[in-house]
Amino acid sequence: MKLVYFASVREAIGLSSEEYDVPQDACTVGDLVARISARSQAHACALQDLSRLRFALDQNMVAGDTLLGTAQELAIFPPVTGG
Amino acid sequence: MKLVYFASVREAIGLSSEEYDVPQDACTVGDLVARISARSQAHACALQDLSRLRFALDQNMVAGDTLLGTAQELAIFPPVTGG
Amino acid sequence: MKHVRISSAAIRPDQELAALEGLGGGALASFTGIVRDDGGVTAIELEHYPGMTEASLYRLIEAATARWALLGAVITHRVGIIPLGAPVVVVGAASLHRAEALEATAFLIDRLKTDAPFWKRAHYADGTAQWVEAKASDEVRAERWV
Amino acid sequence: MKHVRISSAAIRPDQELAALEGLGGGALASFTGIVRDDGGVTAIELEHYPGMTEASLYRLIEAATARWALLGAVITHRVGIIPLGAPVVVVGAASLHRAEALEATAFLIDRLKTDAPFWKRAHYADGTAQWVEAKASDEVRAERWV
Repeated sequence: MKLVYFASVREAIGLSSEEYDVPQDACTVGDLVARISARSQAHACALQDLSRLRFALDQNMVAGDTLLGTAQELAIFPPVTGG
Repeated sequence: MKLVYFASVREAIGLSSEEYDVPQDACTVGDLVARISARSQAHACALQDLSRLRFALDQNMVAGDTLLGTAQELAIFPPVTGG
Repeated sequence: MKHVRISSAAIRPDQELAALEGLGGGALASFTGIVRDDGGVTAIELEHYPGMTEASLYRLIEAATARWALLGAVITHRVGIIPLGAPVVVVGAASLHRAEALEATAFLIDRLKTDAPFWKRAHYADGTAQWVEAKASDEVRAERWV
Repeated sequence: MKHVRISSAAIRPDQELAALEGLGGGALASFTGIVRDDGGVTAIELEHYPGMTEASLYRLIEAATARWALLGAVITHRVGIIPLGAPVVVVGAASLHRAEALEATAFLIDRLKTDAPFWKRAHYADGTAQWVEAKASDEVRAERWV
């Protein structure tokens, strides 16, 4: 799966995107984010406060308990601040 | 007093404005309009339906029961339709 | 900044609103009323009450400024013969944040419709013309702001 | 007419809204968001999620069109570095009568603030920069439209 990061999450991880093999037992977005947190110290710092993270699965905003299904892309970012 | 007419009232009376000596016993805008109606057939036609008339006394919108006081100018017109 | 203008020449919304962009606010809302083809209308003709018109529009801006934290507001209204598709009125408001500018803009155009001494006559393709009737729905919308 | 545009160059509200004037409606409402000097800000920097951004803005226009009788709506958002006083976003809606255009404009900007994947970083005179925090008040305003 392609992981994409924006804004403060991108900065903290130090990457705009990366490829990641989804573990078999990661069913929801929240499961996957927990696994990604374990990748490095930077990942752990960027993803530690779930309440301040938002997610998009194949470019649709979703909640943390959404099933991954066959999605190809997960985006992780802080609350949006456009306009 | 200066009487000024606008839109359909102006057209029906055939005048934009005219001078009028206010009778002593005309206390309110409504009183005055009733007197003006008696000036001609055209005035009577223009002013017959009070519910479709609006008034401004010295350029402030007022109701028919407003006292004339020392006002210098009465405007009579249909409901406004700007914008 | 509080600005009222009556124009017998064509008006351009961007020019009327330009001064509102530079007031340091983050929000600029506006409304433009345009002559539309309502059952064969080719033009409308706007009559007004010089003097009272400007004063009543200025009072609306004063009322909006008293009610919302605005950095500025503008009302420009065209009079005379106005062709199909041309702007009749431009209303705008600037504020630090968006809620105030959006609300004030709706207030200004709603109240202008019931409070300002303008009268509209529609001209039709067959050469006839007819005074436009006031709409009860305009009264209802204006009442929201009382 | 439904039009969404992301621009890395300066945007001019009048140009973004021009197409809405000619749709035959009597009403055009718009909102422009401008970079304001919020505690020494010299510029803001807008990051976005290409692809999702355009799709989410288009969905907002679709939602507005389903809810109100609109003749057209436009959203243009600038990205990249945007200097103080420059427009960041322009939202506009055209309709036959004013209520629809006014309501839809407020809806579009309110929902854009909470639904569209943009992130803002403020740049200050001392050379520092900081991500802008989302505002709880934006959530409250967006909830009005649910």
